[in-house]
Amino acid sequence: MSQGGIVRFEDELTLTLCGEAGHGIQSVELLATALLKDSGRYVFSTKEFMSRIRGGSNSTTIRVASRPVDASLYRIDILIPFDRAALDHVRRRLSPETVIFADEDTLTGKEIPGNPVTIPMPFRKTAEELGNVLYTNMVASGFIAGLFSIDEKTLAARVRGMFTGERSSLADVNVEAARKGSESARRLVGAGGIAVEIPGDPAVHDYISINGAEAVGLGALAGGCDFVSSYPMSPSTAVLVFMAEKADQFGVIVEQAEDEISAANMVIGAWYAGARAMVTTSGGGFALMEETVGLAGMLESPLVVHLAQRPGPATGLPTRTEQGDLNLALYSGHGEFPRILLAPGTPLDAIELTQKAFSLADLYQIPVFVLTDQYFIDSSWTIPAPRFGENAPRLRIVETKGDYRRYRLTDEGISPRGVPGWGEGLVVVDSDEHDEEGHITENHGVRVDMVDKRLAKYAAVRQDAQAPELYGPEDYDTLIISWGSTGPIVREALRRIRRPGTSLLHFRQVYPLHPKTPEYLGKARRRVMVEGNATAQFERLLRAETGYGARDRILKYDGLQFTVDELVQKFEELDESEVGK
Amino acid sequence: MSQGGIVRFEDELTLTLCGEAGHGIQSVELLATALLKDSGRYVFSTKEFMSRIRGGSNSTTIRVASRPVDASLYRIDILIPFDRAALDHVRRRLSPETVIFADEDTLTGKEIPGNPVTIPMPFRKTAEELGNVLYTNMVASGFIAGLFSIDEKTLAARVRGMFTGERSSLADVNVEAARKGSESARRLVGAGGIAVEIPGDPAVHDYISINGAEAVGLGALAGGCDFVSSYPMSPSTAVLVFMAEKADQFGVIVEQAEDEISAANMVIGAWYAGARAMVTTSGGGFALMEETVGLAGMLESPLVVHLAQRPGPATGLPTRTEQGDLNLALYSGHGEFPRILLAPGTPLDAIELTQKAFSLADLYQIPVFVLTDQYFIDSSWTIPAPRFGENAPRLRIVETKGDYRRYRLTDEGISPRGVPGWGEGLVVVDSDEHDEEGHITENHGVRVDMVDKRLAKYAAVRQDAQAPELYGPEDYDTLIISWGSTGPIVREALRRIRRPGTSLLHFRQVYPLHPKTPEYLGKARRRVMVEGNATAQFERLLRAETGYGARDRILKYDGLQFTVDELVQKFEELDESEVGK
Amino acid sequence: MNSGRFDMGSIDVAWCPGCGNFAILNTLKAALEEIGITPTKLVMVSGIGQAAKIPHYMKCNVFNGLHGRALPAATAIKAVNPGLTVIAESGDGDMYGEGGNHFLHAIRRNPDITNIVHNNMVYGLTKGQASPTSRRGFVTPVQVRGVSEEPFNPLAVAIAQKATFVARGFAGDQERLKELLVRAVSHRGYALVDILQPCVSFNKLNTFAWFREHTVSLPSSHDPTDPVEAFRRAMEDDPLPLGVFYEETGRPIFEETLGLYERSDLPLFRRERNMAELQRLVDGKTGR
Amino acid sequence: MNSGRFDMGSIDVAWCPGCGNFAILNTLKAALEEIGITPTKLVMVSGIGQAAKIPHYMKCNVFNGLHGRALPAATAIKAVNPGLTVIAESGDGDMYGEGGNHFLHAIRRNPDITNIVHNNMVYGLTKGQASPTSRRGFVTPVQVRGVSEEPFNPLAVAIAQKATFVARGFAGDQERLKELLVRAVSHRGYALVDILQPCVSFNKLNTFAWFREHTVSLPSSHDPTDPVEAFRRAMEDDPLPLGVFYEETGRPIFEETLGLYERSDLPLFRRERNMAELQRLVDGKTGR
Ligand SMILES: Cc1ncc(C[n+]2csc(CCOP(=O)(O)OP(=O)(O)O)c2C)c(N)n1
Ligand SMILES: Cc1ncc(C[n+]2csc(CCOP(=O)(O)OP(=O)(O)O)c2C)c(N)n1
Ligand code: SF4
Ligand code: SF4
Ligand SMILES: [Mg+2]
Ligand SMILES: [Mg+2]
Repeated sequence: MSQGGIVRFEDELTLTLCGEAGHGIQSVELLATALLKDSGRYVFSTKEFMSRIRGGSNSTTIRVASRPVDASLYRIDILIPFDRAALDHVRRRLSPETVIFADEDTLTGKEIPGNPVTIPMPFRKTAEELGNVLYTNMVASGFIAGLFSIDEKTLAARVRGMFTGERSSLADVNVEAARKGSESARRLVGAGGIAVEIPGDPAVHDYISINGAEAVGLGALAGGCDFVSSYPMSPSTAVLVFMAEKADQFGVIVEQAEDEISAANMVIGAWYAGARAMVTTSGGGFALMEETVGLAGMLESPLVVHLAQRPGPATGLPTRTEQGDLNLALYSGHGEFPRILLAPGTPLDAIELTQKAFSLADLYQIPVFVLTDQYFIDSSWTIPAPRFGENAPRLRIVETKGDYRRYRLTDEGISPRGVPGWGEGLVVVDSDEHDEEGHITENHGVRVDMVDKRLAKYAAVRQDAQAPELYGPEDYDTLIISWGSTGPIVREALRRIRRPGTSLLHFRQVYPLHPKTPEYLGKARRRVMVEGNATAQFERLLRAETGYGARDRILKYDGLQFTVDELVQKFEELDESEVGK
Repeated sequence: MSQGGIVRFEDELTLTLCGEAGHGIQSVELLATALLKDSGRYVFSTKEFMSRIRGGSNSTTIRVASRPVDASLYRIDILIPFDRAALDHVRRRLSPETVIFADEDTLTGKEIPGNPVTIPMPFRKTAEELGNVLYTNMVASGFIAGLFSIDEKTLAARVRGMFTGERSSLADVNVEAARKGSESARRLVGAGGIAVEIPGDPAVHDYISINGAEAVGLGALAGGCDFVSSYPMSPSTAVLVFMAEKADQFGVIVEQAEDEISAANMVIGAWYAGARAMVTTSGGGFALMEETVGLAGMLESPLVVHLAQRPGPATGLPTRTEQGDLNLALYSGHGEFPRILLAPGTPLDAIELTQKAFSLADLYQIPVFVLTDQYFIDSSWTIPAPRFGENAPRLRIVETKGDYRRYRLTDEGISPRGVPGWGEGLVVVDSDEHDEEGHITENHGVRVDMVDKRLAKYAAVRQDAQAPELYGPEDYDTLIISWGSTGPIVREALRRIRRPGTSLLHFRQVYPLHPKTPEYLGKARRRVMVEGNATAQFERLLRAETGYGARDRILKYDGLQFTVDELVQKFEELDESEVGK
Repeated sequence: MNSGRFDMGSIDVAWCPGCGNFAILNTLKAALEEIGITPTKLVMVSGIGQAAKIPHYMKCNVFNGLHGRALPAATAIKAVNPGLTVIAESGDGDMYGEGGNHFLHAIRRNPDITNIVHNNMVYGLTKGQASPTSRRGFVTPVQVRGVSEEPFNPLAVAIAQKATFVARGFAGDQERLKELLVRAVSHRGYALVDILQPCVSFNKLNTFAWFREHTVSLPSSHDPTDPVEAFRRAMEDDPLPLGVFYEETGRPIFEETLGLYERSDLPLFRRERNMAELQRLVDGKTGR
Repeated sequence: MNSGRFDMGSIDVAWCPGCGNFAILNTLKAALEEIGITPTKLVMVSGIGQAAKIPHYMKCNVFNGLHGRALPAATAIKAVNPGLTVIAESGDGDMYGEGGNHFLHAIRRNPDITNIVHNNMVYGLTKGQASPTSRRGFVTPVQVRGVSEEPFNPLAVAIAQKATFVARGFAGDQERLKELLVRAVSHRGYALVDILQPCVSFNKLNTFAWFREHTVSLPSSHDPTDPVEAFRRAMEDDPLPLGVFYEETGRPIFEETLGLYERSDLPLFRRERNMAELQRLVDGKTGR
């Protein structure tokens, strides 16, 4: 993209900011994405950060394009590092095509790997001149705005919007900082050193910026969620925070429990009494809820679990990403009972599937999982504003009669659910094996009936499953298989390689599998798994359920998400090494 | 077995006692099996009981034979019910071949199903005459001794042995009660009403009576176990009690924790400091330990879990049996790391495998599970006294040097394990991802190395796996497959049907599978799973690991164990329905 | 007492003859009847254990959950439908052992529920191991050398956490127990009633006779509004005082602090999500 | 203070500049040095959180386990090798929230360990939610209406459970903190030191200045052997008293009650199973 002195970006560019925790990279990201969206650009941004509050090196990558983007690149076009450690932190992603803007002292000294173009830019220096090094991020934000020729009025308005109430006294100086940054960028653009010609699209005005956590939260609200109890744990906390923010507005009870066990049991209690309740948690926290998942199984209680995956075992890498909890969720809880596992790959997926999780849980009276991961939760997309429709979801409960029996045996295994205090009946639920009334029993015949009743639900649950999505030709010989958050990344990589006969089968529901799954898998001569874990957990599930495994596995478990260009390379390596076999 | 008026038992007989909880059936079982063993008979006994302390209806079935027996029958030859409810409780097992001995009033009134032979016998009446209805069980014990022509001296000595110390004043009247029972039996035998001709075998003098809990406990002691922390839960508590009993004698720390989470974390702490530690638990209790299983995974801590299965979900049927926790153990804990699952079917298995669990955990520094179930824990066998050898097991730890690194990278993934306070090094372990020294890290390369290191152990673990046991011809076309506690039952059923071309493949190690497993499975034209659960969990595992599933499934999940005659019938039904297919 | 509105008729009760649980069951039914609670508006929440079976023996709504986990479920049930009377009732092992953390933190929330604990100083259902309240020296098949830990003191801990109602009763004194239960259920906020309950099968140490000998009423001079006095009394362990140790009125209850019932007292199951508001929320995020 | 035997040299410490944790780290190292502990004989046990990272910043044996689970591990480590000095150290969320049940019951066992809690009244590592000790009204991204629960009172609960050593320190007063730590580590039995620790990133309410204003030394007249007095002091919450609230000596410690160290003080890893004895056990069960 650098042509004879001038660096030109026509369709898209990937911009990375990096620096210490607590130095405001996140504000730059928020401000820059808002401004870029204002200017009609499509933005996808994602971050990786350490498990610490200050110091260390974190980075945020913003991909800006003239058409929708929903995945990120390993390659960096423009890098703005706030200190030298940060620069070194992303050094593997640099190439001669990369342009680095940074304070002079960040660029000097040790050699910079990858031979990038370096352009000194006084971010910190300007901030210090304005009286505080903390304005550095504002100077950088202004600089980005300038690069994209965003006018200074819009810039100033957005900055001012960030400093209201108690903080309004800080508005002026921050506007000034941004302005100075913008000025430097314009000067550079004016001088012809760089040209950013990524046109805006007016349609983007009806779009929203949304991150994974918000999408899950909106889905929950749309699903009628009115009770959340959880214990903080990265990366799931973001959903708890979202729900807490909206609690008063939408009438949601949000309670931080003393531990995960309490959270999960509160949620079961809440459903019992007539709420639509959810926990949001991550690996180790979810592991503590397993007995309670079994409780939901036995009580036939609806339960929605948002499980934001991070690398394990144990504490692992608390702020990193992985698709490592599939087995954990799939086999959680002791005893045998149905469950559903959904795995969104896009914000629209997350809204739709989380909303659906509530109606499925309510309908089948079983646990439903929404499996996301740190990557998904912390990434942000530009998407069309979702439409929710006018009809509020209805809770499937009945007014009980005097002879109400909570566990009445029915063909499909579903018994009408009553709640205490509505109707003349009594609602009796029991974690022991129980009879139709809900009272404890040790009758062996009743036991068998109840096991069969619970498992009978699978028939309908399977019919109701989300079909996997096929991208590419129907008459594929090679089938790439992905699930959850990797979907958009794999999709773009596949588009880029344009290899004939290769399609992608992407799963938004990982369990139970849609009945057509074996057919899809069976048609392929060669199957390639793409998973963010070390043991190909979804492949194992496919093999157990359909008999079809995969010959090739592309697995990643270093704590980071796949990127499009990385996958393109893997697909190409794969082709070479396996041609003709 | 009843031939023209006289009831004759030549090789074996199955005797069932039933009555309320708290009415001493267990004492009859203990006394009778001891006396029968003394007289050279082989005894297998098993029980089923309700989750209550008093009342209800429980039963114990004792199978007595002139050759080794290790499984039980559904059929009852002799029934001694202590009340009418108890008789009704076992009514399905009665037939015209059954002889019932009971107090007159138990036999009168409602008709008895199955048309059994009924012989009034004044057990309770005699007890009342001796001054207390509580002696009923002693009269019955004497009666059983009399049936087997056990001499009164031996009987009196055994009874006296039960009343020592504080209770010695009760010895005389109990001896008298037993004598009266014995007398009635002898009278009956003398009159030719019944003939029990099951010869004793002098070899049995070197045998011991042992139940599943004792076998697991002995295995643990043999494995060097010196620390047990657990929270009571049926049916696992029996092992905790056994270890507590032996604690002083063998220098074992036995601690009842405040909850399962504490128990499991104590055990990990204990291994860290140099103990050989174990938890004993059951379904729901184990579910609470899952996060800690992940901790063992990350710390590379040895861990031994005795998991005594019972029916779930949740509280389920607390005192019943099931093979329902295979998936739970297999996928417990979040994150990816190796583990081993052992599943004994006989007391010798349990001794050997539990002992082995400690050395495997110690060698590979991973969690090792011993999967039993309520049936196994509460059944009792006559087996040759095991020999332990003279060599105490050695803990695989090293004296640390100053530059000791707990997680030194090695080819096989195993790093020498030090303990704090021994040597000049420091032992640093961390539930976060860590470097070789054990200190927290977020380096992506180190992360990958550490995941690979942990998973690398699988290579050796697999090679070290217990081979499945083949019973029957090598050139089978039908392969019956079982695991854990059902083994001996399936084995006997198979012997009885004598169907050519049918063999049994029984697994004492269910994960990882021995490398020869696919070969065994692949050779069969038809595979039949026998499992004590509703969803064929082991079949699922076989399918995921080898690609081979089973065409037929014989599953039981009513809370009771399979019996030999029940399985014979299932095998026969199977044959008929599938002939020629 | 077999004709009250909470009676189940002739059912099979799994408790041992002579067990202290029967007295508690009967007294509770009488107390609830006296207060005038309706069975359809009562939810009995329990864990697992002998005591925890009590809801099955009463005509009412039942949530018989997991061992140790009655309090979180009860807190949530009350929060979701404050019109219900919610009682969380279980054994000492359940509430103070497995459920200890919930005991600590439920108190802090001060939900308007009653927490009744059958304290038999033993694990009954699992056949006689020590419970957190077992006294020193108590020998069991697991505690073969006798219990060496300091017994858990539920009343002192509850007072230390400022529980708004803290009382101890005795199953052998049904008259005063009923009085305590009436006060506890009527109390607005979290109320703890620890009930000394003889287990005739597994606790041969703390029998009816033992409890009679080792308990005493709190003096009428006792001031239940003084936490330090309450604590002093709670630390007395021979004889064990009976009565209301501590009571505080007027503290906000959990359900109130949620803000959800300020504008409407409808339980959650009668409410609907405001979809228009939700649409406005996302529309507000566009550039329009 | 950068030359002591517990120093790690120049390492990357993940705490925020100005955090109260630094003072605690330095004071602890100094206290341990004063007592004369050897790094190879010291085991620092922690959970997860900012405070829980402290073992990584000291030269010693480290068991950095799960969030909330330091106490069971520490209790076991000490029981298995009583020759080690064992300190369980973590944050307020870790010890009193997730780990609350272990806190309750570890105290009852009275193991000879020291339990140090960095009480910053907030969840630091997870970015500023309320902790059990957060004061009423504290607003956070999750507690948007402000904390409404009664704060957890670790000292009062520990005293109610008869912990044998109960103290409160302040990170801003290192001199007295060191004294407390020396006494706590030297104490034979379970010792709790709750340390008020300002979190400069997430707790803008309870700052260094706030703590200075809202704390006071226990009067020299305070009698630490009187539990009721100790409790009365522990209930005072503004100002918060600092010092040793309660101390009891001579109570048997957990390791002693196990019976394992009566005949030998060898740690478990130096012992061997008596196989002959085991053989005798089974042989005794035959008919011979
Ligand atoms: C998670 C879990 N752990 C253990 C058990 C086994 N269990 C059932 S009841 C019980 C203790 C009962 O004691 P307590 O609560 O005092 O009630 P009691 O029977 O004495 O009335 C235990 C340990 C269980 N059901 N679930
Ligand atoms: C089982 C589990 N739940 C939740 C978490 C997430 N988590 C890590 S630290 C922490 C709280 C930290 O607060 P505190 O213990 O007060 O320590 P601080 O950071 O304030 O020093 C939480 C909730 C976790 N690691 N494990
Ligand atoms: S075991 Fe004890 S507590 Fe349980 S019912 Fe029997 S006497 Fe009562
Ligand atoms: S977040 Fe708070 S507790 Fe953690 S290091 Fe920073 S200032 Fe200290
Ligand atoms: Mg109890
Ligand atoms: Mg904290």
